[in-house]
Amino acid sequence: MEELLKQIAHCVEFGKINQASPYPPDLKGKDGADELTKKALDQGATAEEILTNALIVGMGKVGVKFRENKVFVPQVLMSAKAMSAAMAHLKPLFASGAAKRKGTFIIGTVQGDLHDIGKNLVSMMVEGNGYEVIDLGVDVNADTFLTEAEKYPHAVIGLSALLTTTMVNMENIVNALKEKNPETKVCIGGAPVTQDFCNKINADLYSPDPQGLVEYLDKLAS
Amino acid sequence: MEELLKQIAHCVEFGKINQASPYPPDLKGKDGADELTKKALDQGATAEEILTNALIVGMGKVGVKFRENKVFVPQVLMSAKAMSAAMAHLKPLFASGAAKRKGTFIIGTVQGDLHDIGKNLVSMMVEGNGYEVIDLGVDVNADTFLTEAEKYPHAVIGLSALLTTTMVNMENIVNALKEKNPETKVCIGGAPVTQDFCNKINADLYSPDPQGLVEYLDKLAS
Amino acid sequence: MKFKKLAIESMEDLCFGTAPSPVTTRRGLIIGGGKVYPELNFTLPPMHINDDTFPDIKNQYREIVRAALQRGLELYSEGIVFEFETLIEMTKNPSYGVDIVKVMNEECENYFVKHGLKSEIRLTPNDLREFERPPKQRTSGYLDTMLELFEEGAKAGGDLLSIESTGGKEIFDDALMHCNIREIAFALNVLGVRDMQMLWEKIAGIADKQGKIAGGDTACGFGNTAMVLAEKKYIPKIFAAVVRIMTVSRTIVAIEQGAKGPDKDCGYEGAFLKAITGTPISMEGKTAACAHLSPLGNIAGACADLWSNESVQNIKLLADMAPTVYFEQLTYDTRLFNQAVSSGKSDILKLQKYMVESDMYLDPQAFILAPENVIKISAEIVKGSNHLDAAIKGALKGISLIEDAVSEGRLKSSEMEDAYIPVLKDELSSIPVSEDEFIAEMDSIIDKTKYIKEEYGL
Amino acid sequence: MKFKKLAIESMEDLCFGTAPSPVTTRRGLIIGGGKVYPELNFTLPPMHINDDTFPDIKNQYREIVRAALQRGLELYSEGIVFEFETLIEMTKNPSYGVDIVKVMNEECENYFVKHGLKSEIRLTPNDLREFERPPKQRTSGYLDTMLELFEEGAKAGGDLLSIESTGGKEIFDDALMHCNIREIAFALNVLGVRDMQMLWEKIAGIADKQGKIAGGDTACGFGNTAMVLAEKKYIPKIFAAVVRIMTVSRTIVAIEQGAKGPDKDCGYEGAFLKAITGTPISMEGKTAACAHLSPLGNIAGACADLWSNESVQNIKLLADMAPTVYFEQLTYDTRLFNQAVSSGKSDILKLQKYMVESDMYLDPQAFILAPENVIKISAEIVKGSNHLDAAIKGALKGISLIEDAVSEGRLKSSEMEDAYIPVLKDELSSIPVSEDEFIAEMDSIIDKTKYIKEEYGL
Ligand code: B12
Ligand code: B12
Repeated sequence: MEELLKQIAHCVEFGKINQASPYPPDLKGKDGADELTKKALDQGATAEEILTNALIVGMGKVGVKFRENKVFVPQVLMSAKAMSAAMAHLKPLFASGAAKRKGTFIIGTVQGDLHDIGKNLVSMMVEGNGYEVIDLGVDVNADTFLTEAEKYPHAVIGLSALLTTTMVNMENIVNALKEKNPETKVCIGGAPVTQDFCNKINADLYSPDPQGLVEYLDKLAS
Repeated sequence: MEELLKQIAHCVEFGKINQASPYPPDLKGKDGADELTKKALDQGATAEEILTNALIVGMGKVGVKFRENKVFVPQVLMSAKAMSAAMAHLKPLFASGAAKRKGTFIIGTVQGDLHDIGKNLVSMMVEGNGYEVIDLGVDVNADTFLTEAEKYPHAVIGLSALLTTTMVNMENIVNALKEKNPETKVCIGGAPVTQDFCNKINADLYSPDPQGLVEYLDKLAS
Repeated sequence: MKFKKLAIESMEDLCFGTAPSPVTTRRGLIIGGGKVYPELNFTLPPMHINDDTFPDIKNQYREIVRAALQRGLELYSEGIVFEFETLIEMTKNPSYGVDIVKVMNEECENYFVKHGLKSEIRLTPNDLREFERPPKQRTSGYLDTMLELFEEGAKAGGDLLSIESTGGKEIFDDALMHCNIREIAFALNVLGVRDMQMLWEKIAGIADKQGKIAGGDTACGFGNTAMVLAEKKYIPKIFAAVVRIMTVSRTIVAIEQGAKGPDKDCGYEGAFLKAITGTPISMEGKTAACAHLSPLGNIAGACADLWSNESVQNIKLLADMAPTVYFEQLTYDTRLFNQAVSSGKSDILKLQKYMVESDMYLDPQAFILAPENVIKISAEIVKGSNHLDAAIKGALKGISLIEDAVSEGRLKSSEMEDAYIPVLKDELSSIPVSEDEFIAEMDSIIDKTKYIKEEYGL
Repeated sequence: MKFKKLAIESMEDLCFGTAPSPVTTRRGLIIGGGKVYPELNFTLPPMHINDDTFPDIKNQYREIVRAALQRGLELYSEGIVFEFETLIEMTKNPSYGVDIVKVMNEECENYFVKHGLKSEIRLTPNDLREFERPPKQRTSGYLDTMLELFEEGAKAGGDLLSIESTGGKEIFDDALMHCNIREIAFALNVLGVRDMQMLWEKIAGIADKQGKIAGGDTACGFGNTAMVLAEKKYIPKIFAAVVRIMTVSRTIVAIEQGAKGPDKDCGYEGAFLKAITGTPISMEGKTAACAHLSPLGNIAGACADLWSNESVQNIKLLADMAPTVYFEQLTYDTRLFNQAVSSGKSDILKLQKYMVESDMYLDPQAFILAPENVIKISAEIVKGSNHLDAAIKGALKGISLIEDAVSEGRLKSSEMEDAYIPVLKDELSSIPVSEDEFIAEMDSIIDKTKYIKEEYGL
C-alpha cells in the first residue's frame, strides 16, 4: 500500500492525470492518479489516508518546487488536475461523512473587482493542501459571503481585491461576517492589501501569498 | 489720521522699520513704522485702530504679494520687523487690557522634531494678521502644550511636524488638549501631514500653508 | 489585415518623438511631431466612490491636474497629456466620469489661457462588459453606458478617446495560466479582433462626430498580465514575449477602424503598431515602476512619442503627492529625450542605442522590443493573410529571433525557459491559417459556458 | 584648505562612473571604478519608534533590503549600496541602530554568499547635537552617543560611515530666511568647517580602527534647505545656487580629515568635491523626486558614481513597496549610465551632454552643476587661502558665470531674481578674507544666545 500511495503522490507531483495523459514521458501509457487512486481504495486504503499520504504529499512537493521557482504555474495546474482526478473518487466518501477533509475554505474577489488570477491560484493551493474550497468567483458582495458562511459554519473565509477602490469593501464584509458569527476567521489578500490595512479592518490574516495562508489554515486545523 | 495710518501701512508693506532703515530707498531718512506709530498714538489713535487699519493692512498687502510670488521671504520678514517695531508701542496697551488683539495662537514643532522653518513662517504670518503668537519652539511635548493652553484658555493651538515618525505624536497631543478642554481648537501642518491624517486624529484643521490657517483663525475670531 | 506593408521600414527611422503620421490636438500639441511629452496617469488612494465621497474625489482629480500643470510651468514644460482612466463606478455612472473630465479640463484650459501651457486629456473608460460572465460583448447594456461616457466625456473635454478593450479575456486568462498558446491565439486573434472591429467602429464614429481624436487601444489585460505573471516567475518570460507579439494584430484593429493615435500606454505592442501604421504611440518604462515592475525600463522608450507612468495613487510621498512626483520624473525623462532630438538624428540614435542595449539582452520581452527586432517581426506580421495568420507569423519570427540570440549566448535565458521554445514553435505552427478552420476546431474544444459565440458574431 | 589644485582639471574627465581615487568595499564593489551603482535610501512610514514597535521596524528594514536584493538579482544588478540614515530614536538608543544594521547586513551577506550579489551598507547616524539649542557641539553627551553608534554600527556591518553634520545650522537657518549671505558664510565656512574638523577626525579614526571606510558628509541641511525654499519661491534661486557653492569648502573638510568617499548624497556639492579631491561621490536627481522636487533632475547625474533616491517611505504603491519601486527605477537609470560606459569615453560624454544640456539653462542651480562650470568654480575654490576665502572666491565665480549667462540670454531668469546679483556680489566682496577679522566682526553682530562660541573652539 505504501508503494501505491507513493506512486499516486508521484503522479500528482508530475501531473500524470490518468493513463491517457502524455506527461511525464517516462510514465506514458501507465496508470495515472485516477486509476491508481481507485486501485488504492479497492485495496482498502481510506480516503483520509490517500488524501494525506499521497495527494497532499504530491501537491506539497510541487508546491515547494513552485516556491523555489523550479516549475511554472502550468505544471502546478497539471498537478492540481491530477489531484482532482483522484479526488473524484474520494469526494463521495467525504460527502457521505465517511471521511473528513482538513477544513473548508470559502474564497471570492470582493464586490466591484474582477481580478481573479491571484484568487484562482490561492484556491488551487489551498485545495492542493487538502481543504475543500468553495470559490464564489469575482464581484462577490457581503450577502453572498454571509449566505455561504452560514452553510459552512466552520469555514475560513478568504477575500481577494486588486483595486484600491474595492479593497475598502473588505471592511464591510469582515464586519458583516463577524457580526453574524464573531468566531469566523477572515483572511485577506491581493496586491494593494497590507498588514496595516488588515489590522485596521480587523481581519484575521493578511498574507502576500498562498503559502502564508496555507500555514495559517494548517495551524487552525491542528 | 487716516493719512498717518496709510503711511504706517506703507512702511510695514515695504519693511521700513524706523528712520535708520535704508530700505526702501525712496523713504531713506524718513520716519518708519516705529516713529509713525508713536506719533499716531500721540495723536489719539487707539491701539486697535493702528493694528487693524495700518499694520494688518500693510502685512496683508505684502502677504498677497508673497502668495503671488512677487516678493521673497526676506521682504516679508522685513515687513514683519516693521510691524514688530510698531507693536512694541502697542503691546503695553494690549497687555494692560486697554486694547484687544484678534486672538492668541500657540504654536510649536512636536516632540522629536526639530524642523522649524515652516513653523516660523506660519508664526510670522499669523502674527502679521493681528494675532498674538506664542511660539514654543521645537521638540515640544504634550505637557508643554497643555501648560500653555491652560494659560491662554481661548488660544488656538498649532502643531507642526516634518517627520513621518514625529507626525504620529500629534495624535497624543490633540488627545491631551481635547481631554483637558474639548473646546480647544487644534490646527496641524507640515509636509507629511494630510487631510486624512487630520481627520484620523480628530484635529480641527489641516492646512498646507499659512494662508489657510489665517482664514480659519479669522473665521473663528469673527 | 488592412496594413500590408510597413510605415517605417528601417530601424533608423523607428525613433522616439517622431511618427510618420503625427496627431495635432485641440490646444496644439503635435504628438509624434518631433518631441516626446509626458503622459501622466493617476488613480485614487484606497477609498469608496459614492455620492458622499464624490465632491472629494472631484477635488482630488482637480488638484492632481492643477499641481502637475503648476509644476509643469515651473519646469518649463512644453506639453502634457493627462490620462483619465475611469474606475468602474465612474463608467457605470457616466455623470461621475463626465464631471471629472470637466474639472480636469477646466484646469487645463486655465493654464493654457493664462500661461500658454498646452495639455490634453485622454479619456479611457474602462470596459464594463467583463462584469458579466460570460460577457455579452454586443448585447450588454453596459456597452451603451460606456459609449455614453465616450460621447459625453468627449463633449466635456476628453480629446483623445481610448479604451483597454477586453474581448476574448474570458478565454484568455485561463489559457495564460495553462500556457495554452492555441487558446490564446483564439482569444486574442479571433475573439479580440472581432470585438475590437465592432467596438472601434463605434468609438471612431463618436470621435468623428464630436471632432475629437480616436486614440487607440491596448492589450494590457493580455500582454501585461502575461508580463506581470512572468515577473512573478509564474509563467516563462519567453511565453510572455510571444503573447506580447500576438497582441499586435489585435490592437492594430483600432487603427484599422479609424483610430489616429496616440496609441495607449499600458501595453508594449505600440512599438510594432508604430512601425506598421505610422501612428504615434504612448509607452511606459522605468518611470511606470510605480504601477508594475518590468524588464523593459529603458528599452520601452526607444520609440515613444508620449512617455507614461501608467498609474500611481494619489498618496503623499516625502516631497509631495505621488502624481506630482511622477510628473516631475516623467518630465526629466522627456527632457533627456528632447535634448537628443534637438541635437539631431544621430544623437537620437545614440541615446536610443543606450536605452535599447542596456535592456535588450537581459530578457526576451525586452529583446523583441529592440527596434531592429520590432521591424523584423512587424515585417512578418504584415505578411499575414488575416489577423490570426499575422499573429502566428509574428510570433514564430519572434521565437526564432529569441532562439538564435539564446543559442549564440547573447540573450540571457535558462533551461526552464528554453524548454518552451520548441513547444511553442510546434504549437503555433500547427494552428490552421484559415480562421474558419480554427474557429471550427476551437468550437469543439472550448467550454461553451465560458463564452458566447454569438457575441463575437460567430 | 588642504587641496591646492584640482584632481580633475578638464571637464572631459569629470564623468559619471569614474573617479581618480576609487573606493573598494568589503564585498568588492569598486565605487568610482568605472560603473555607477544605485544607492537605495528609505525610511519608515508614519509610526512610533519604541520597544513595542521595534520588532516590526527591524522586520521592515530587513524586508526592504531583502526585496531590493531579490529584485537586484532578477535585474542582473552588479552592485547596490544601501544607506541606513538613522531616525532620532535609533541614534539616541544606539542599540536600535546597531540591530537594524545587523539585520540589513545579514541580508546583504546572504545574497552575497548565495548569489555573488555585492552590496554594502552606508551607515549615517543623524546629528543629535541639534536637539539642544544652543547646541553644544563639543561637550554634548549626544556626541558620545553618536560616536557609539558609529563604532558599534561599523562592527555590525556598516561599511561606509557618513553623517550630515549640522555645525553652524543654529545661525544658518535664520540667515537663510533673511538671505543674509554674510551670516551664512560665518555659519558654513567658519562654524561648519570648525565643527567638521573636530567631528571628522573622530569618524575617520573610528573607520580606521574598525577597518571601515569613512564616506563623507553633506550640507543637506544647508544647501538642500536653500533649494527646497527656492523651489517654493521663498528665496531666489540664484541665492540658493550661491549657498550651494559655499557648502563646498565646508563639506570638503571630511576628506581633509581622512574620508575616502563615496561622498554622501542629499547635497549637490559632491560634483565639486570630486573635481577637487578625486573621491567618488553619490548624487541624486530625478529619481529622488520622491524626497524633494528639484531643478536638477538630469544634470545631477553628470558625474555621479552612486545614484540615489535620497529617501522614500516604506509604503505600498500599486506595483510593490515604494523602496522596491525606487530601486528598480535607480537600476534602470544606472543601466543607462553603464551602457554608455561600456561603449567608451566618447559615449559617456555624449550621454552626459544630454543630461547636462537638458537642465543647465533652465535654472541657476542647475547651471553651476554643468561640468564646465564645476571645473571653473572649483579652480577658484582651491585658490582660497582658507575655507572662508575659498567659499567666497567660489561664490563670486559662480555669480559671475550666472550673470554672464543671464545677460547673454542663455540662462532663464527673472527681474526679481536678477536683482540679487549685484547685492550678492557686494556683500560677498565685503567679507574680510582674514578669518580672524571676520570672526571678530561677527562676534559683535550675532546674537549670543543663539550659539556658543566655545563649542567651535572660538
Ligand atoms: C491582470 C490585470 C487585470 C486584468 C484582470 C484579469 C483577471 N482575470 O484577473 C484586467 C485587464 C481584466 C484588469 C482590469 C482592470 N484593472 Co487591472 N491589473 C491587472 C494586473 C496587470 C495584474 C494583476 C494580477 O493578476 N497579478 C498576478 C496575481 C497572481 O497576483 P495577485 O492578484 O496579487 O495575487 C497574489 C497575491 O496578492 C495573493 N492573493 C491574492 N488574493 C488573495 C486572497 C487571500 C485571502 C490571500 C491570503 C492572498 C491573496 O496571492 C496571489 C498569488 O501569489 C495589475 C497590475 C499589477 N501591478 O498588479 C493591474 C491592476 C491591478 N489593474 C488596475 C486597474 C485600474 C484595472 C481596471 C480598473 C482598468 C480599467 N480602467 O479598465 C480594470 C478593473 C476591472 C475590475 N473591475 O476589476 C490597476 C489598479 C489600480 C487601482 N486603483 O487600484 C492595476 C494595479 C494596474 C495599474 N498599474 O494601474 N486588470
Ligand atoms: C530643512 C530640512 C532639514 C533641516 C531643518 C532645519 C530647520 N531648522 O527646520 C535639518 C538639516 C536640520 C534637517 C534635519 C533632519 N531631517 Co530634514 N529636511 C529638511 C527639508 C530639506 C526641508 C524642510 C523645510 O524647511 N521646508 C520648507 C518649509 C517652509 O516647508 P514646511 O516645513 O513644509 O512648512 C510649510 C507647510 O508645511 C506649512 N506648515 C508647516 N507647519 C505648519 C503648522 C500648521 C499648524 C499649519 C497650518 C501649517 C504648517 O506652512 C509652511 C509654509 O508654507 C526637508 C525636505 C522636504 N522635501 O521637505 C527634509 C526632511 C523633512 N528631513 C528629513 C529627515 C529624515 C531629517 C533627519 C531625521 C535627517 C537625519 N537623519 O539626520 C533630521 C531630523 C532632525 C529632527 N529631529 O527633526 C526627511 C523626513 C523623512 C521622514 N522620515 O519623515 C525629509 C523629508 C528629507 C528627505 N527627503 O528625506 N532637515
